[in-house]
Amino acid sequence: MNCIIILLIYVLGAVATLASNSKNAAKTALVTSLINAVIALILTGEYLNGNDVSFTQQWISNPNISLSFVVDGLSLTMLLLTTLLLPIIILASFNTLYSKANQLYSLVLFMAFAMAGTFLAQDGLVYYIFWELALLPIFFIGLLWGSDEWKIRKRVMVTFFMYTFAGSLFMLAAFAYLYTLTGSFAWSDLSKVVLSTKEANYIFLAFFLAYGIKIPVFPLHTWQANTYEKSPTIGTMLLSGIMLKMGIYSILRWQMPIAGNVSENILKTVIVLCIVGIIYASLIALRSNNLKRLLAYSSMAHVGLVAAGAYVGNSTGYQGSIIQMVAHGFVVVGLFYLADIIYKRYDTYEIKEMGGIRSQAPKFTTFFLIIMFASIGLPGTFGFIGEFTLLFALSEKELLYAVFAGTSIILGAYYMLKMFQNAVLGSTENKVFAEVTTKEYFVLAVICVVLIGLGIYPKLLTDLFIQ
Amino acid sequence: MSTTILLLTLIFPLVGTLINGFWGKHLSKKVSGTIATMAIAASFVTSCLFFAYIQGSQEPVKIVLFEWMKFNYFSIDFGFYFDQLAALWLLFITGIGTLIHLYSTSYMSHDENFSKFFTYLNFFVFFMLILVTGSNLAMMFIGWEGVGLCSYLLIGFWYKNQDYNNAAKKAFIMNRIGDLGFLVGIFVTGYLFHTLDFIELKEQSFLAPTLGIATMAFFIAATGKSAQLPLYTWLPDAMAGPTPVSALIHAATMVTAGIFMITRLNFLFDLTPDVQHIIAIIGAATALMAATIALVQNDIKKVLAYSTVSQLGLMFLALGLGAYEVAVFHVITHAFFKACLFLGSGSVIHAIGGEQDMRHMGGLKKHMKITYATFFIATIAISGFPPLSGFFSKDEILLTAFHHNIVLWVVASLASILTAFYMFRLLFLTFSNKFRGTEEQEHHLHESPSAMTMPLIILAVLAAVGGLISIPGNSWLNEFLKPVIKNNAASHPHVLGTTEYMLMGLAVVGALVGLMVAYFKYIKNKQVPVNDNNVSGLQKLFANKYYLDDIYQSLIVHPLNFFGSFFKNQIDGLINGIVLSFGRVPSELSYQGKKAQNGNIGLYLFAFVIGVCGLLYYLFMCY
Amino acid sequence: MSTLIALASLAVLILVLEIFNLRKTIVPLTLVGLLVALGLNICDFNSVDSFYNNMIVVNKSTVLFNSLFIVLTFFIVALGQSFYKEQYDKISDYTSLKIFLLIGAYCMVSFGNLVMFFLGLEILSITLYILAGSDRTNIKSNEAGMKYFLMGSFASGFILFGIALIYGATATFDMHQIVLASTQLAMPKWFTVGFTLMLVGLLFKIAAFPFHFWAPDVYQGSPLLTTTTMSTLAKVAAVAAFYKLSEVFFPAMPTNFVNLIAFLIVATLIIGNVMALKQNNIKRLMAYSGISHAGFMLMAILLGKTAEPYLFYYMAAYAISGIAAFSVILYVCQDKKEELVIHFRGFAKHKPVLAITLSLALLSMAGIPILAGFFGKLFLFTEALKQGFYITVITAVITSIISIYYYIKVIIVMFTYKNADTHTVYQKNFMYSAVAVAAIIINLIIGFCPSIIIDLF
Amino acid sequence: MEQVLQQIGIDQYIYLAILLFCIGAFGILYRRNAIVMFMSIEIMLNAANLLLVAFSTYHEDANGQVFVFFTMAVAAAEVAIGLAILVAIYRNIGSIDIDKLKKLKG
Repeated sequence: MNCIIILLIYVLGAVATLASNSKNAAKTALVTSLINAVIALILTGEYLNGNDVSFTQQWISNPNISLSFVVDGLSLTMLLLTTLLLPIIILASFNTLYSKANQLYSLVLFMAFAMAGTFLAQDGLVYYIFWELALLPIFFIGLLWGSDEWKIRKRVMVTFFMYTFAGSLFMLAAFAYLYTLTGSFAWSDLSKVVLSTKEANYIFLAFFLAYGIKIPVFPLHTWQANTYEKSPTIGTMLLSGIMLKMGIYSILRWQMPIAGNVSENILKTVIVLCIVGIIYASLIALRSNNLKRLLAYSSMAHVGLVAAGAYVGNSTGYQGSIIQMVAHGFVVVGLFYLADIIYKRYDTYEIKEMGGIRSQAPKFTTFFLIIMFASIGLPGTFGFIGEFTLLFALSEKELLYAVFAGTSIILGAYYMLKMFQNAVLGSTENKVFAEVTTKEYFVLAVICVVLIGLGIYPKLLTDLFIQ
Repeated sequence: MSTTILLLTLIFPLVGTLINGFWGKHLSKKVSGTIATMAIAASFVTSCLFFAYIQGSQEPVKIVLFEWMKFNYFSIDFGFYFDQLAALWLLFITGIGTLIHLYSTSYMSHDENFSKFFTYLNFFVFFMLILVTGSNLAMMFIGWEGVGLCSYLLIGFWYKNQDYNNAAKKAFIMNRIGDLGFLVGIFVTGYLFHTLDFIELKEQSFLAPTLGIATMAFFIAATGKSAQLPLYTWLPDAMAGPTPVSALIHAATMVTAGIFMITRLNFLFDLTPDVQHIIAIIGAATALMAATIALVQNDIKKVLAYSTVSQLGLMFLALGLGAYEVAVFHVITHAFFKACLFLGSGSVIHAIGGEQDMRHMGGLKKHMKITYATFFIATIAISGFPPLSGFFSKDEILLTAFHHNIVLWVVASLASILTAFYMFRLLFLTFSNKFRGTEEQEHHLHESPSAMTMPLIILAVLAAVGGLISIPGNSWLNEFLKPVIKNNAASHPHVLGTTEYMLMGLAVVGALVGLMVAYFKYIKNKQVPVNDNNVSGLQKLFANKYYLDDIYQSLIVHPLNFFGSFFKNQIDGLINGIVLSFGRVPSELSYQGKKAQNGNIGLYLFAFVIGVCGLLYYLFMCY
Repeated sequence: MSTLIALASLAVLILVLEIFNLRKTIVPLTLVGLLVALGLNICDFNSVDSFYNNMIVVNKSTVLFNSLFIVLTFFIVALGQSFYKEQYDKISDYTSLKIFLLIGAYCMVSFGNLVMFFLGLEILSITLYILAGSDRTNIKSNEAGMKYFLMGSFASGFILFGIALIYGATATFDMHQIVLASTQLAMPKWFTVGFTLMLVGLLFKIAAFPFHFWAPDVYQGSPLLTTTTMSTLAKVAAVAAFYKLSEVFFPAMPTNFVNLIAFLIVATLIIGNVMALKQNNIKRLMAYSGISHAGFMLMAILLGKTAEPYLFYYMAAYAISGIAAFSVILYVCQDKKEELVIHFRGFAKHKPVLAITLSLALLSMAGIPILAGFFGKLFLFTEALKQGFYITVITAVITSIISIYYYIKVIIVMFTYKNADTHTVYQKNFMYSAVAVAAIIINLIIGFCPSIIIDLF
Repeated sequence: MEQVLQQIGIDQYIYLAILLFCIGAFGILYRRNAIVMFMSIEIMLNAANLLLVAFSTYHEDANGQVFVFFTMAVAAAEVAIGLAILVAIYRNIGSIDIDKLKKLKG
């Protein structure tokens, strides 16, 4: 079994989905994603057995670029996140009847293809190509299937597109510069390159522009809440669940190994920015009235922590960020799904207009509670393992970092519980909230099982990347 | 000792949770309640077995299930550690837990979410057991946060009332502040000693410069969970939950987690005397402050809540003085009488249909004999009259304080005198004189059913005789805990001298004074507390809880909200504006450029010639 | 050489066919003829040869450039089949003009002598003047023709004057001997002045700052197919000629010359991309986009011989995307008076394939992977960084970001369904669609496998 | 002829050519009548021609003079096209003032 199969299947699936009619598109996409989920699991098995599942093929001789897809602990974990989350996301979208579903799901699969490629590629340029490719589908998904008035949506999506694209072009320039030094784009060569501090600084900053925007890190975040709000739920899930992980993954894979000897001041500044972002986003989440925006800022706060951990650059930070990426992926998809379910019933994202759900839908409430508490890192959920490891990593670097970043567990609890109280609790006001359907139940149950299962026995996953 | 039996102790409540959680809706209330109660009872049985075992062999049991987390220089096990300390907590958690479950089957019988209540309650016990049996700090943290979760769920159990939800939220967040402390403590400890395991920590710990930060952080965690200054304000609000919850979680078990944790880590705290001093001072201050607030409270549960805070303060005082087993002793006796008091108040509230204001009670003695009797016993116990349990445990604290620092002793004694006063005030206002409620309420007054009175009786008995486990001079508890507590550095007045007897006498006299004042005020003069708005002076300060809540509101909550809005409305827009200006600048340039490109060929040619001149000038003149 | 002869014959043949009233066969026959010429051209791939006293030079790079020109002409002629439907009686003129244009382009890169270069340039220019003003009754076309003609001849004057000065310095028009002379003898100042004047003319032809002003106006006023030709074939040919000359002259220029060119590149990139932002006429937009691409290609020229494959790749990628884009623009604007961006509103709903084609073409120009334009830019950046042109690369990166905006704007308009003119019936047009799709497929192929072009060198 | 050249010097020819060229260029810049502009262009081209011929003699190389013929042919062709366009314009707007051509801008 070779890891490139996953990419091929995604492309084939995308084509098949495009070819199918609107009715069957979602099912085709689901089947494709499920096949890939299975394949990813098989690959994991093979990888653990020590089989080589990598793929390398010379592509362009001048400049030297090869199609190199290597599976290691990090990329495999990310691949698993992508492949396993995608069926959940697609299944979660069954709630909504999208027009031109075949195009939508085709784009979704194409985006999955690009994201999986980003995680697998070990050649800087191939990686960059996948990185950019992932941007196009989500742009169109947001643009064509998003909510709100066309004009506003267009402005939001264009800002998002321009912003992220702008950042990544600097990364391309950095790669081009690295190529002039090494004559290769291969990760194995680039990670060995010895840079002077000045060079490392510039390259670090170029990468940071790309990743900082994608993640997003304060103050490069302004696109995020708007984009999350205007995208259709499936787009929001893809964005927050998988796509922003590309940024953190890239820090771990590319930025820190290559530009690791960046000057301490820059590194510290970046970590401090991440931490400032945590508090900043948490406070905004506290004052958000729109559920989707609240979740967007909450996501930003969480990811800020992950980024801070990744930038610490020690092994604890490394594993912490991987763990939290997976945890956050499932949590945030769960949260947006919950928001979507509420939206389907109440037809609003305004928290003020919700309430009285608990008395009508205890199952829904239970799921809400579990996912919410996983989000704020309650021990026993996977979110805790991630936050714990990350905060520990920060404390290894500087205890004050951990203290300030740790305020997120307080503020996170504050805004989440506040939201929960206003959105779910309280009395009914003659609004009918139907209990979750079987499909919804299934999706939420899977997410909860993953979160709790991995929270209790994280080795199931962490063994992949911790030697 | 079979590990299976030990694990069963944990598993029973979990099974109870799961059964009630998944199928509770389909079960009848009776079955549901029985299952929950039986689960805890079964746990109690296994706890007893373990207690018997450890009493005999003295050998703690460590169970490691699997490796939970792994870092490059150490790993954290998913394991349990059953020792003497855990045994004590196991016993009274499951023991009192069983009683309160039993009580709840009756107390909650009219609630529509009956099974959910028991789900949460069982879940709480499960987490509490993890907290006390976890083999390392991280495991303890699971329980630590888990009980916080259940506390949140149970305080906000009547979720339709947003005030209750606010209280629940407040409890959780205040606890989280402490939890951050816990985490910081864990991090420093792990970083310093490369382990979080209690056994290894005990063996390997040494004094390091940053250890003080760790112990201070742990103490902050304890102030959160055990409701000490400055984080105690959630506990009185937590009375929003059903009364059995208050009894179990906010009096007997959860709030003692902080004491448990510090006792567990006594070897670390012993290394940092500065932090111990802080603990002692905070403990004493909390004890006095809460006691003064309790003087003027009119809500029956609020009085008990402040009383709890005050008593916990005394325990922390003991901890700060290094007298860990004294603190543990008071935890146990306090669990008995405070649970009894809460359940008693629950019985009262139950009887008058949910009324909690003492001003509308009175004269219940006639209607609720058992409740009154048990309540009376518990009140004497908490006020520190010999030979009931409270006397012994409180007196030991006072004695220890006296030997360390006379100021602390004075404060603590004052707090206990006040305790006697406000407890009797409570007793008299509730049970004596005439009923002050509505006629309809009076009509319904009745003694509670046996499922409620049974636990009351048992707890009252325990409150009465519980002091026997550590009577001065011959302390079984002290011996039992010896393996757990590394340093018995604190002086233990188990050899009684004149000073000790004098102090005991003073304490009793003090309690009597409290009683008499209350008697004269509320029985003889039949005073009824005035409305909150009409109080003045010191009373007003007390009634407003030293304005601590308001201070927090204006110093923390309001700024947070302000900054949240400020960031959301101003800063985010500003940043966005800066980002967009990167687009506006080219776009403005483009606009101006369009004007320049005016379609006039003369201009184009002119630019052409200028360009040529420029090129030539640069190349040939510009050397 | 045989290619040139074949092309010349083809052009004449087309005119002859008109005489024999075989108009229907003109376009197919021309296409076949072009294929033959392409074949002949490719046959010379490995030969190094010169003809007529080194008037025409054949080597690998000229063969490649010429092949590209022929391919582009092929597409343009094919598009002409539909475009000149209304005035089909003049098809022979238009078609033969395009072949002449190709001949000019051929001479511009294959010259071994400045005479040949000048002739090639003039053939190309004059043909374009005619084509630009070919819509006689349309005042805009007239204006475009006039503007282009006036400025073009003005530039020709500079080129000619430059050639004269160079001749004065070296006493020869032969490139080979000029190289020899410039490297061996101390040259009088006229030589560099002469080349600078030629440079001016060439910068004008590729529409680089500050000689770019004509481009938007002329592009806009010309008939659409002429715009297509200008922005693809003519631009690429001028760049190639520039490159050929630069090979010889750049080494002989003063040291601050590189800075000058770098400055011009930066300015061109900024002007092109910034000015494109606010355009609502697609032709103007493409004109400014073309200016910015001229900046990129100028960058490749600046980088010298090592960047030749990259220059060629960039040219190919740009021109092919241009063909694809303009085919779709032709399709959309067939019956429109003006080629406004709004006319594309909701186009994706009617013709998703063509809309996607245009999107891909524009994205390729913007430099989105995996399209050819991306590699073009990447190769350039890499090479430029290698040679230390940091500021140029950073400007290029920033302006690329700007460029995304106006490309994406057009794409979004196509996908705007709201308020879309649902009554618009787009006439079916096989040729436009076929050329568009074929061009975009070529773009994708060279995007997926840049090696097939890069490895040719 | 050579004598003349030696007497006057090649530099003078160059200056003359440049002068002519500049006259042509300024003519284009300042005149708005298309015909006059055409003439100016011709002056520019002829300046170049003069230079070519001068150099040709100076170097004793006939190539330069041959080039002049090419130039003349090209110039003729160019002007033919130019006039054709001009006629078209005149037909449409009845004027040959190029300042009236301002439709294309922005």
